[in-house]
Amino acid sequence: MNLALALQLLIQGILLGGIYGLTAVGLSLIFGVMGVINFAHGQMMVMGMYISYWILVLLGLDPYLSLPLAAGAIFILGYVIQSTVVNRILDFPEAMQVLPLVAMGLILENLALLFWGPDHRSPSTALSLAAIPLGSATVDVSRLIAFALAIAFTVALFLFLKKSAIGTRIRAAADNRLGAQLVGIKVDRINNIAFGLGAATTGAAGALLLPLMPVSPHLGHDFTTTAFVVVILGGMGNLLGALVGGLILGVTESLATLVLPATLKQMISFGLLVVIMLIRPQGLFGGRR
Amino acid sequence: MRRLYLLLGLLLLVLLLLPLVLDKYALGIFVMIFFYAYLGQSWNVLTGYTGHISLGHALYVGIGAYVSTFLAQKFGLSPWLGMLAGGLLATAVGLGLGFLGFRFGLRGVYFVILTISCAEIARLAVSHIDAVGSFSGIFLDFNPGFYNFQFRGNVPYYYISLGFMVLGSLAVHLLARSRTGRLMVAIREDEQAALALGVNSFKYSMTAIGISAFMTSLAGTFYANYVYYLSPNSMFGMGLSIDLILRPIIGGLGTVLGPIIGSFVLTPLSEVSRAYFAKGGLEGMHLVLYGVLAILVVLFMRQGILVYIKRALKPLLKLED
Amino acid sequence: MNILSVQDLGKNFGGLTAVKDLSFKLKQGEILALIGPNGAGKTTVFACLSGFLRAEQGQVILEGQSLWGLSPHQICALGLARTFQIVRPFLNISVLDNVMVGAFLRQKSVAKAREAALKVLDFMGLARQAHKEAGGLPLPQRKRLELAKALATGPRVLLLDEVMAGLNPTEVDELIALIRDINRQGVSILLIEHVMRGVMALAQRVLVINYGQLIAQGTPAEVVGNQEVIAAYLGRGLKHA
Amino acid sequence: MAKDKSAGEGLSRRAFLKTCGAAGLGAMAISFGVPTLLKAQPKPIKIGSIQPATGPLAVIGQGQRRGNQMAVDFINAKGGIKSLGGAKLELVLGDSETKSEVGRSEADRLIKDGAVVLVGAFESGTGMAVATLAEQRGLPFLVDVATLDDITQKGYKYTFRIFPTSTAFAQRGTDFIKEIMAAKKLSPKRAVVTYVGDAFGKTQGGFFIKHFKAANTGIEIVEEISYPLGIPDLSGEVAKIKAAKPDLLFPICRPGDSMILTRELYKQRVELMGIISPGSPGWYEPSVVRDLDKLALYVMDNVPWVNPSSPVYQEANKLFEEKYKAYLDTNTGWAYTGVLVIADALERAASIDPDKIVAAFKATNFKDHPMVGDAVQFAPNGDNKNATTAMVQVLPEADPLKRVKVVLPKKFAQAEFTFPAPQLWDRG
Repeated sequence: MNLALALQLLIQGILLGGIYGLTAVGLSLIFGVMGVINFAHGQMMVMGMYISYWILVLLGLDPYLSLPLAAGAIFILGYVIQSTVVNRILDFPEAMQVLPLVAMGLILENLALLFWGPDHRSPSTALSLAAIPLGSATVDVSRLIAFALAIAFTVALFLFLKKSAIGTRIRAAADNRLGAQLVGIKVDRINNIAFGLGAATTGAAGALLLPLMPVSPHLGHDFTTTAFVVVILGGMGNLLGALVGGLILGVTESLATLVLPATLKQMISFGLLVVIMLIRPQGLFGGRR
Repeated sequence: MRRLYLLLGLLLLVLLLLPLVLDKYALGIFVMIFFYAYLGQSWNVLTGYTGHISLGHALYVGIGAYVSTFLAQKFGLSPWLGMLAGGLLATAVGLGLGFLGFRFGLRGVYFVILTISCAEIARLAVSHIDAVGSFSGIFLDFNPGFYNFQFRGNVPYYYISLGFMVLGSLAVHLLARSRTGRLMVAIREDEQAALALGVNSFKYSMTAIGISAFMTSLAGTFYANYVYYLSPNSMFGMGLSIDLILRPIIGGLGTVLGPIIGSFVLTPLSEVSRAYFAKGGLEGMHLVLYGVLAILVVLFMRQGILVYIKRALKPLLKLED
Repeated sequence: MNILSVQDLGKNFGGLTAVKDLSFKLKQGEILALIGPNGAGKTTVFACLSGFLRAEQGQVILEGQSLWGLSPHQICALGLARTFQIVRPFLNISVLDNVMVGAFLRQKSVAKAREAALKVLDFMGLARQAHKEAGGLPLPQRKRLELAKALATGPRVLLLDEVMAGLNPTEVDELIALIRDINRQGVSILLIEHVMRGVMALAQRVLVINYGQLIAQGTPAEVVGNQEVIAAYLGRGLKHA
Repeated sequence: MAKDKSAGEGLSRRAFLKTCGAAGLGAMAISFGVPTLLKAQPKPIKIGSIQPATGPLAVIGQGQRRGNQMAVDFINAKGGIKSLGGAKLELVLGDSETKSEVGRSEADRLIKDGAVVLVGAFESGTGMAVATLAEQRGLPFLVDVATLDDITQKGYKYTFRIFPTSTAFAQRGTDFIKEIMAAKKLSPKRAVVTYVGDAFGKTQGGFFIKHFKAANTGIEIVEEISYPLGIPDLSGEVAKIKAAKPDLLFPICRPGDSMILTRELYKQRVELMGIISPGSPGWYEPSVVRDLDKLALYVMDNVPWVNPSSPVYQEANKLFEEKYKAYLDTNTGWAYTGVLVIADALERAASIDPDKIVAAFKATNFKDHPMVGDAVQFAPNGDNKNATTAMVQVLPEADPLKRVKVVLPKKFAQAEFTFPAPQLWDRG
C-alpha cells in the first residue's frame, strides 16, 4: 500500500466529509422538526449553486461573498415550499408525504433546465485552482474553506437552536407539535422558518461547492441520496451528528478507493448505512426515532 | 356492487377491442398504461395494503429483467420460464430485505431508506458483473416468436400487458378479500393493535413483500422484451422506483382500482405533455407540469382520484361505502 | 383455580423502576381490578403481561404455560387479549372488518370469521354500525369496538385498560352490564380502572399498586378503607395541591 | 447566453395556456406539427429525430437537435427533395429523456406522426431500443451518433450508422498515439486510463484498453480508473492517478467531469506529458474550452471531427456560429450529416417507401459531407465503412470558438500539434 496516497486520500476524505456534512445538516434539521424527508434537497442545493453562479457572472462577485445571498434566496424558497406544500401534508400517511417532495425536486430540476439550459457551467473563481502543498500531499483551498465554513455553520445553527427564542420554539415544535400549539406557538410559522433554515444551509453549501464542481440541472439527485446516508449515520435530527456522519462517510469512501474501484465506493456507503440501521437505528450519535 | 362489476366488465371488453381501431403509437401508450398500472398494483400490496413504504421496488423489476434475459441468452430458456425464475429470485431477495427490516423493527422512514439502499447496492453490484454486461447493460437480440416473448407489432404486447394488469389486479382483489389480505390491512392501520389481536405481523409483512416482489419482477421480464435494452441505471435506479409509485398514490393507495386509474391519468398525461413540448426551447417543461400536477393531486385529493370517481358514480352504481 | 399467575414481576426504564416484585393471581372466572394513582405502573404491568414490553424479571403463567419471551400475537393466541387505554381502532376499514381481524385468530375462513365477528358485534350492541368506517364512530362506540375486537379473539383472559374512561354514567352502566355478561361466559378479567363505580360494581378483588409495588389487596370495600391506599392517593394529591 | 433564442419561438403566454388546456382535453388526438405555409403541392417528408433533450445528457441532445434541424433547413433552402417534386423535409422531434423505453415510445409516436425515417439517438441504450423498434416496424433508422458496436451487430435490416464504432475509435486512437510519439521521438512508459462508469465509458474504455495493450506501443497501462457519474468529485481518483506516476493520461469523460478532472490535476500538480482522450466528449465543447480556458489547451481528443477544408463544413459552421454562438463539433456535425445522408437517400429512392429508402441507403456513396473521412458508404451490417476519426487539439488562439484544430491525420490538419504539452500550472 502506498502511504503517500493513503495520506492524500485521508485528507481529501476529511475535506469532502465536511461538505457532505454541510449538505446533510439541512436535511437533518428538516427531518428533526417536521419528520419529513426533503427529497428536493439536492435540487435546492443546485439552485444555490446557480444563484452564486449568476451573481459571479453578472456582477463579478465571488461565491464566498455572495454566499449570504444564495443562502437567503434558498431560505425564501424553503419558506415558500413549507408554507404552500409541506405544512399541508404533515398529517398525511408517510407514503403520501414522499410524493410532493419528490415532485418538488422534479420541478426545481427542470425549471433550472428551462431557465439556464443543460450546460455544465464551471466558472473560474479566485480560488478555484488554489492548493497548498503539504509534503507529498496537497490540500485544496476551496475544499478547506468549505470544510471550515461547514463546521462554523453547523455550530452556529446548533447554538441558534439552543439559545435563541426562535430556536427554542423550533425545538418545542419539533418535540411536540400539539403541545407547542397549546402554549401559543404558531407552529406553521415556526415550521416555515425551520424549513427555510434547513434550506438556507443547503443554499450556502451550493455556493461553497461552486468553485469545486460544474453546476448543471441534474446534479442534485445524488446529493440527496448522499445526504440521506449521512443523516442516518449521524442520527435523524441530530445536527452535529450529521457533521460527524459526513466525515465518516467522506473518509470511508475516500479510503475505499485504495482497494476498490471508485464506482463501488457508494456501495460501501450504502452497506455501512444498512448495518448502522440494523444495529443502531438511532444513528451513531442518537436522534429522533 | 354488481353494477360496478358490470361496468368494469364493459370497460374490459372495450380494452379488448381497442387494438382494432388504434395505431401502434396509441397502443404503445396503452402498453405503458397497463405496465405501470401492474407495477403500481404490485407495489400496492406491500405499501398500499400492508403499509411498509418501499422506494426501492426497481430492485425487483431489475431482477426480473436481468434473470430472464440472462437465462435466455445463456441457455436459450424461454423468458416465459425465465420470468418465473426471476420471480423466485426476486421473492428470495424481497424476503431477505423484509427479514432485515421487520426483524429489526425498521419502520417508516427507516424502512424507506433500507429499500433505497438495497436497490442501490444491487444497482452498483450489477454494474460490476461482467456476465450481465456491467455498466454497458444487456442488449437483447430481436428474434420474434411467442417462445422468445418477442413480437413485431404492438398488439401482442398490448394483450400481454393488459393480461398482466387484469390478472394482477384480480389477484390483488382476491388477496384483499382474503384472510391474509385483511390481516395485512390491519398491520397497515395499526401494527401494535394488530399484534394485540394475535396477528403475526412479521409473518404477514413477509408474505406481503414476497408477493409484491414476485409480482413486480414479472414486469421486469416484460420490460426487457419490450424495450430490448437493460442497463443497471435504468432497471435498478431510483428513477424507476419513483416512477412506479406515482400512479397508485395518485389513483388511490391500498385500493385495487387506484393504480389503474392513476396510470390511466398519469401515463397519457406524461406522453401528451412530452409530445406537446417536444419542440425546441421548452425542454423540461413537461416534467415541471408533471411535478405540479402530482403536488396538486396529493394536496387536494389526498385519498386519490378513485374516491372522487366513486363519489361521482355512486348514484349510478348504487355503491355501498 | 388460578388461570393467570404473576410472580415477582420487575421492569425498569433506564434507571427508573416501573414495576417491582409484583405478584398476584387471577382466579378462573374472576374479575380482578388493578388500581393505583397515575404513573403507578398499571399500564406497564399490562404491557408486560401482553408481551408488548419485556419484563426483566419474574414469571407470568397462563393456564400452566409460561409467557416468558413470547411476542404479543403468540400471547393472544394462547388466550390472553388486551385493550388499549387510548383506543386503537383500524380507522380506515369498517367496524365489521375491525372485529374480523380479531376473529381470524380462531377462524381460518373469511365466512366463518365474519359470522363470528357479527355475533360479537351483536353482543356488543354495535350491529347497526357494522358497515360504517371505524374512523367515523364517536368515542363511546370506539370503546365498545375496542372491547369487541379483543373479544373476537376468543380470549380466556381479558385485560381491560380503562375502558370506561370518558364515558357518561349511563354509558358506564351499559358497559358494566356488558362486562358482566362477558365474565359470565367464562372469561376471566383483569381491569385497570379509574372509574370507581365500575370497580365497585364489577371487581371481586382489587389490587392497589403504587410506584410499581403492590401496597394493598382485598375486596373493594376493604381496599377503600385501607389507610395506605388513602395515603397513596391523597398524599400525591396533597403534594400537588 | 442564458437560453438560446429558439426558446421564444412564437409561443405567447396566453396561447401557451390556451393550448395547455386544449392538450388536457384533446388527449392523444392532437398532433403537434408546426403550421407551415405550403406553396408547393407535395406534402413535406417527415424525419423523426430522437435525442436526449432532457436528463443528464441534455447538453448534447439539444445540440443534436440543432444539427438535425440545420441540415433540414439547408436541404429545404436548396429546394427540398427534387425527385419527389421538391418536397420539403420536416423534422419531428422526440425526447428520449435519456431513458430507453421513453426513446422507444417517442419513436413510435414520431412514426404515428408520419415520420418515414428516424434519426438519433446519441445514447447507445436508446439507439438499441430504437433500432429494435425500427426493425419491428420496418422503418429505416439512421444512427447519427452512438458508438456501441452491438447496435449494428444484431443483423438488423433497417438500421444504418454513419458514426464510427468503439472498435474503430480504439484502433484509430492507438495509431494516432503511436504516430505522435514517433514524430516527437518520445518514448513514454506509463499511462493511466480513466473512464466514466456508464455504458459508453465502459465500452469505449474497455475496447481502447484491449486494443492498446495488443498494439505493442511500449507504453504500459499502469492503472485503469473508473468513477461514478453521480457526485462529481474526482479528488480521490486524481490522487490515484498521481500515485501511478503516469507519463500520459487517456481519459474518457462525459461533459462536466472533464472540467473537474483537469482542475484537480492542476491542484494536485500531476506531471504529465499530455492528456490524450481516446475519444470522448468533454474536451472540445465550446463551454468547456471557454470555462477551462488555459487548462483546456493542448488536450488532444481522437474524434470523428469536422473537415475544416470542406466547403459543406464551412457553410454549415458559419450558420451554426451565427445562430448558436457555437461551432459544429463531432456530435452536431454528425447530426447535421445524418440528415444530409437521409436526404441523399430520399433523392435517389424517389419514394418514401421504407424498403426503397433502405435500398437507397445501401447504395449510398455520399461525398459532400462536412466531416473528416471519405464518402459515406454502408457495409452489409449497416456501418459506415469509411467512418474515421481525427486527432484534434485545443491550441492557443484569442477566440475560444477557434481553438479546436485538427492536427492529425496530416491530410486534414489545420495546425502542427504541440507535444509534450506544458504542465497545467506553467501556462502563465
